Amino acid sequence: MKRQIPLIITFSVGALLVLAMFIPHDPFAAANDELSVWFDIIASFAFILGGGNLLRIHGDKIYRRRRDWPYSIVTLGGFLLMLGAGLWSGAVSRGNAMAPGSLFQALYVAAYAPMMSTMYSLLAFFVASASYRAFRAKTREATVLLLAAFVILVGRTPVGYHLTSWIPQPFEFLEIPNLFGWILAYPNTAGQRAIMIGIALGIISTSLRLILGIERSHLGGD
Amino acid sequence: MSLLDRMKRIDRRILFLLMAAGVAIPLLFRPTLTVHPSPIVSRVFDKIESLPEGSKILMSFDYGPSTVPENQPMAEAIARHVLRRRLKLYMVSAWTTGQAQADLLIESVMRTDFTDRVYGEDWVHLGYKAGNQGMINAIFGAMRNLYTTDAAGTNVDAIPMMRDVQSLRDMDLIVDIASGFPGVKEWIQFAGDPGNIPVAGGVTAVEALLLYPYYPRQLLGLMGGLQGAAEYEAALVAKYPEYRDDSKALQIMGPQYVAHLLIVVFILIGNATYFAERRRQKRGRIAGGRS
Amino acid sequence: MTGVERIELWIGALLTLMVYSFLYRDNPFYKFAEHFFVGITAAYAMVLAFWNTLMPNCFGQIAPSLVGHVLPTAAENPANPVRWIPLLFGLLLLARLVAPLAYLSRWAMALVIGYAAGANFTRYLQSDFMGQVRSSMVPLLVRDAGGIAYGSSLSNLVLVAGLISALAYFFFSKEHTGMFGRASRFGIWTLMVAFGAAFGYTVMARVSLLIGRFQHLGRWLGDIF
Amino acid sequence: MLRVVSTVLIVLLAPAAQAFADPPSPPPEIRAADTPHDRGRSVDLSWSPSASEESGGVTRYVVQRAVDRPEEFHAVVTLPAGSRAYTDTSVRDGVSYFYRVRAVGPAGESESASAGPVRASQQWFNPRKSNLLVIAAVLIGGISWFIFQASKGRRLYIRKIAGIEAIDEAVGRATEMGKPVLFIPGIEDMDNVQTVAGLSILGNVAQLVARYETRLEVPTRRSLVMSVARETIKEAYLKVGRPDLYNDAMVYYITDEQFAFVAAVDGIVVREKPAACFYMGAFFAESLILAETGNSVGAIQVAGTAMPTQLPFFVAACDYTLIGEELFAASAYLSNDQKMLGSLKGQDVGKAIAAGFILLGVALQTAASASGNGALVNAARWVSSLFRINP
Repeated sequence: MKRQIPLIITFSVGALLVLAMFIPHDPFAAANDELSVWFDIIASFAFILGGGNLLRIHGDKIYRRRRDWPYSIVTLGGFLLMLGAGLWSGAVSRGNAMAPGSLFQALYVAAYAPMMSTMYSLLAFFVASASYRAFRAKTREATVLLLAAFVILVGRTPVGYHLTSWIPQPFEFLEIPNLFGWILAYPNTAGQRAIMIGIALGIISTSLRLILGIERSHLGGD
Repeated sequence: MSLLDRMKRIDRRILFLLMAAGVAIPLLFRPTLTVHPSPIVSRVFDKIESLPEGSKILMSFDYGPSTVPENQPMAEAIARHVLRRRLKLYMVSAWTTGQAQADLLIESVMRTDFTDRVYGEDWVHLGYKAGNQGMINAIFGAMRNLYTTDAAGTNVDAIPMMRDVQSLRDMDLIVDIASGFPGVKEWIQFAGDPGNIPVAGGVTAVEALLLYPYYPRQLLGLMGGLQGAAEYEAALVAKYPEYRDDSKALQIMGPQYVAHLLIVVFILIGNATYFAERRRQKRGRIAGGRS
Repeated sequence: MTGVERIELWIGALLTLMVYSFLYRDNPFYKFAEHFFVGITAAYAMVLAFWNTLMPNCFGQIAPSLVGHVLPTAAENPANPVRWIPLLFGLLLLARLVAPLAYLSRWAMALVIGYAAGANFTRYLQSDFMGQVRSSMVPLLVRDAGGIAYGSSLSNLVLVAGLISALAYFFFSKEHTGMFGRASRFGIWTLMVAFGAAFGYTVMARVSLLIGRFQHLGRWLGDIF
Repeated sequence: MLRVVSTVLIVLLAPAAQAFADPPSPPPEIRAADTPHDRGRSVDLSWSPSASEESGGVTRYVVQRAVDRPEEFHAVVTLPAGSRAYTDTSVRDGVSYFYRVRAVGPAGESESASAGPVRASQQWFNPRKSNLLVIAAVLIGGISWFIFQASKGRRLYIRKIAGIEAIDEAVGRATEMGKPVLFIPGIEDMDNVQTVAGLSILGNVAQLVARYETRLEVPTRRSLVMSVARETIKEAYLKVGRPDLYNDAMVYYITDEQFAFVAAVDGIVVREKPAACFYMGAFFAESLILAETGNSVGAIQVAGTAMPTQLPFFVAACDYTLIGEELFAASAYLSNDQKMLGSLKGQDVGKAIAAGFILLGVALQTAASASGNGALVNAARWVSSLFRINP
C-alpha cells in the first residue's frame, strides 16, 4: 500500500497532463491549469520543509557542539532575522514583502544581493585558472575544443578583427569575426542540436518510466 | 627551479590577481569603443520598432542580482524602447529575485525618463509567481488564474490595461530577460510554440548558445550577454540619440576585451608549458633507454 | 546618499570582501559570510513563497474573509474549496518532519513527480525533438540569384553531417566500430567544437559579473575617500 | 514666424483635410466563428478593411459585442488601423454573441453589419496536434516494446559508457585514502528529470560506499531532493546489507539560493577534502566553481549533466563527464534493471527516427532545390510539415 498509492497518483497526474495536450475539453483543460497551481502550492510547502530542516540541522549542531558550531548560530540568526523581517514587511504592506523601504527589502539589497553577485563573480577567476590548467591540447578532441574556444574568444574582441583583416577578398570567410559567426551558426548548432535531441529522448523515456511506475527508486523501500 | 617548473606549478592565486588587475585597470580609464548590432539583435529591435502603437509587450524578469551587469542593461534598453514607442509593457517574473529587478528598472526608467506614462495604462508590474514553467503554463491558459492582483496588491480588474488581457495569447510579443531556468527556453516551450506568440530573449552569454538552435523559427531574436546588450543600445542610440548616456553596456566593453585577451594568453602559456614539459619527458625517456 | 543607502553600501562591500577572501584561502571571515548567506537565503525563499503563493492562491482561496484582514484583495473572490487538496498535499509533505508519518510525504512527492513527468513529456517532444528535427531539414544545395551558393551549401553540409554523426555518438545499442565508429568519432569532434564555442562565448558573461562587483566596490571606496 | 508656420501647415494639410471630410466607410464584411480546436471561451473575428483606410480615413477599429440579440452593443477592444482580425477570449461558452466592427476616423465613425450568432465551445480533440500524437505514440510504442521485450528476459546489448567505470575507481580511491565521497544530485528540484537520473546514480554510488564503508556527503539545494535522496540511500544500504551504517545526517538541505548553496559546498569541500566528487544532475553556473574547488583539493571528479551550457566546463575541469543523454543512459545502465535498459534501447529508436527523417528531409530539400521540380518541393514541404509545431 505504501508504494501503490504514490504510483497511482503519479500515473494519474502524469497521464492526465499528457492527454490535456491533445484534449482541449474540460475536465482535462481545466485540470491542466489547476494542477499547475497545485504544483506551485506544493513547491511553496517545500520551502517550509527546507526551513524546518535548516532549523533542525543547525540546532542539532549547536546542541551537540559539533565542529564550527558557533557559525551555526550565525546561520540561525540570519534565518530568523530574515524570516521575521519578511513576515512583518508583508503583513504591513498588503502582502508585498519586497515593498521599497521595508526591512526585508533593505536586507535583500544590503546582504543577499551583494553576496550572491560576489559568489557568482568568482567564476571570472575560476575561468582564468581553468583555462590555464585544463585547456591543453592533450588529445585530438581536446585540440578541437581548444581551437574553437580560441577563435570565439579572440573573435569577441577588436583584436580578432585587426589580426585577420589583411586576408584578401575571396578568402574573407577566414577572418576571425566571420569564422566566429560561422562556428556558432553551424558546427555549434549541429552539436547543440544532437545534444538537445538526445536529451529530449532521455527525458521522454524517463518521464514515461516514471508515469508507468517502472522507475521508482525515488520512492525508496517499503 | 627552472622557469618551466615554476610555470607548471604556478600558484593559481597569481592568476586570480592578474585577472583582477586586468579588469580593474581598464575600468578606471574607460576607453570608448564602437559597436554594431548583429542581425540576431536587430530582429528584436526591428520588431519593437514596427509594432503599432498600443501593442502589448510582456516582459519577464527571470534573473537576479548576480547577473545584473548583463541583464539589467538589456531590460532597461527594451523598456525604454517600448515606452518610447508608446507600446504597453506588462512586467512579470518567474524568478523569486526578478520582482526586485523590475522594481529597480521602474526606478531607473519609468520614474526618471517616462514620468508622463501612466501606471496601469502604459505599463503594469504584475510581480513574481512561483511555479517555474508551471507558472507560464498557467498564465498561458488564463492570466487571472495566477495574477489576480499586481505586485502592489491592486486588483487587476481595476487596472485599465489588464481589461482586454485574458491570456498570454493576447500579447504581441514576449521578451524574456533571463539567466537560467526557467528562462527563454521555457517561454518558447510553454507559450511561444503552443500559442504562436513571438518570443525574444535577452540572456547571459552562457545561455545564449543554448538558444541558437531555436533561432530564427521558434525564437525571434536574442541579445547574448553584455555584447548583445551593447548592440541593442547601439541600435537604440542610432535611432534615439538622447539615450546615449544611458548606455551602460557600451561603457564597460573595455575591461571585457582586456580580460578576454588575458585568458587567451593564459591558454597559450598553459599549452606552451604543457608541450615543453612533454618534450622534456620524451627526451628523458630516450636518454634513459640508452644508459 | 541617504544614511540607509550608506549602511547598505558598507554592509554589501564588507560582505563582498569577506567572500573574495576565499580566493586566498578558507578563513573565519569567509565562514561567517557563508553561514550568514545560507541563513538569510533560506528565509527569503520561504517568505516569498508564503506571501506570493500560499497566501493568495491557497489560504486566500480557502478562507478569503480570514486572509482578507492582511490581504484585502483575497476577500474579493469567493472561496474555492478545491484548493484544500493542494493544501493537504503540502501538509503531507511536511509529514516528513514527523518520523512515524514520514512515508505520507511520498504521496506529495508522487504528485510532484507525476506533474513533472506529464508536463515535460509533451513539451520536450514538441520543442526539442520535433522542432529541432524540422529545423535540420536543410537543402545541401542552396541557390541564390547568381546560381549555386557554395558557401551556404557547404555550411549546411557541415550542419547535417555534424548533427547525424553526433547523434550516432549517442547511440547506445550499437558497438562503435567500423563505419559507425568513424561517424561517432566525427560526432565527438562536433561536440567538442560546440563545447569550445560555448566556453569561449561564456567568458564574456563571467567577466561582466566581476566588472559589476568592482563597480560596487568602487562606489564604496568613493564613499570612504 | 508664426504666420509662416501656419501657412505652411495649411498648405500641407489641405489635401489630407479633404480626405477627412467624410466619415469612413464601414468595414464591408465581418465574419465571426468559434475558434476551432480550442478549449472554448474564444471567438475568432475577421473583417475586410474599410475602403477609407488607404487614404488615412480610419485611425482605429472598435470591436463591439452584443449578447443574445444584435442590439445593445458594447465595445470589447480598440485596435489600430490596419487590423484585420481579433480573437475575443473574454466570452463564455454556450452564450450567443453578435459582433460588429466600428471604423473610427478623424471625420467620424461608421459600423459594419453585425455577424452572429456565434457560440464558443470546447472541442474534444485538437487535430493540429495530431502529428505530435502520432510521434508520441511511435516513441511510446518503441520504448514500451523494448521494455516488454526486456521484461520477458531478452538480453539487450548496450555499449559501455566511458564515465561509468570511473565511478567505481573514484569510490575505491576515496576508501583507500580514508576520505569522504561528495555527491551532488544537481541543483534542480524533483520536477527536473535530470534530478531523477542523478538520484538513481546516487543509489548506485551509495551501494559502493556502503560496501566499502566509506563516508558519504550529500548536500542538496532542495528539500524535496533531500527527502528523496534519503530514501534512495537508505534503500541502497539495505540492499547491500549495511542498514546499520546509514544515518540521515549524510544528506542535508542547505538553502534554495543557488550561490549560497555553492558557498556552503565550497566550504565543505575545502574543510572535508573529499577524495571523490560526483556532480550528477542539472547544473548551472556553479559547475565550474564546484569543479575548480574540487580540483584544488585534489579530488577525482566525475560529472554528468544534460545542461549543454555547463558541459564545456565539466569536460574541461573534471576527470570524466557523462555528456547529455549519457546521464540518463548511465542511470539506466547502472540500475542493471532489464526494463530500464529496454527503455534505453527505445531511446535509440527515437534517435534513428530523428536521423532518418532528417536525412529524408535533407535529401528531398536538396533534390527540390537542385531540380526545382514542383512535386519534389511539395514532398519536401510535406515531410517537414510532419514535424511542425504550429500549423
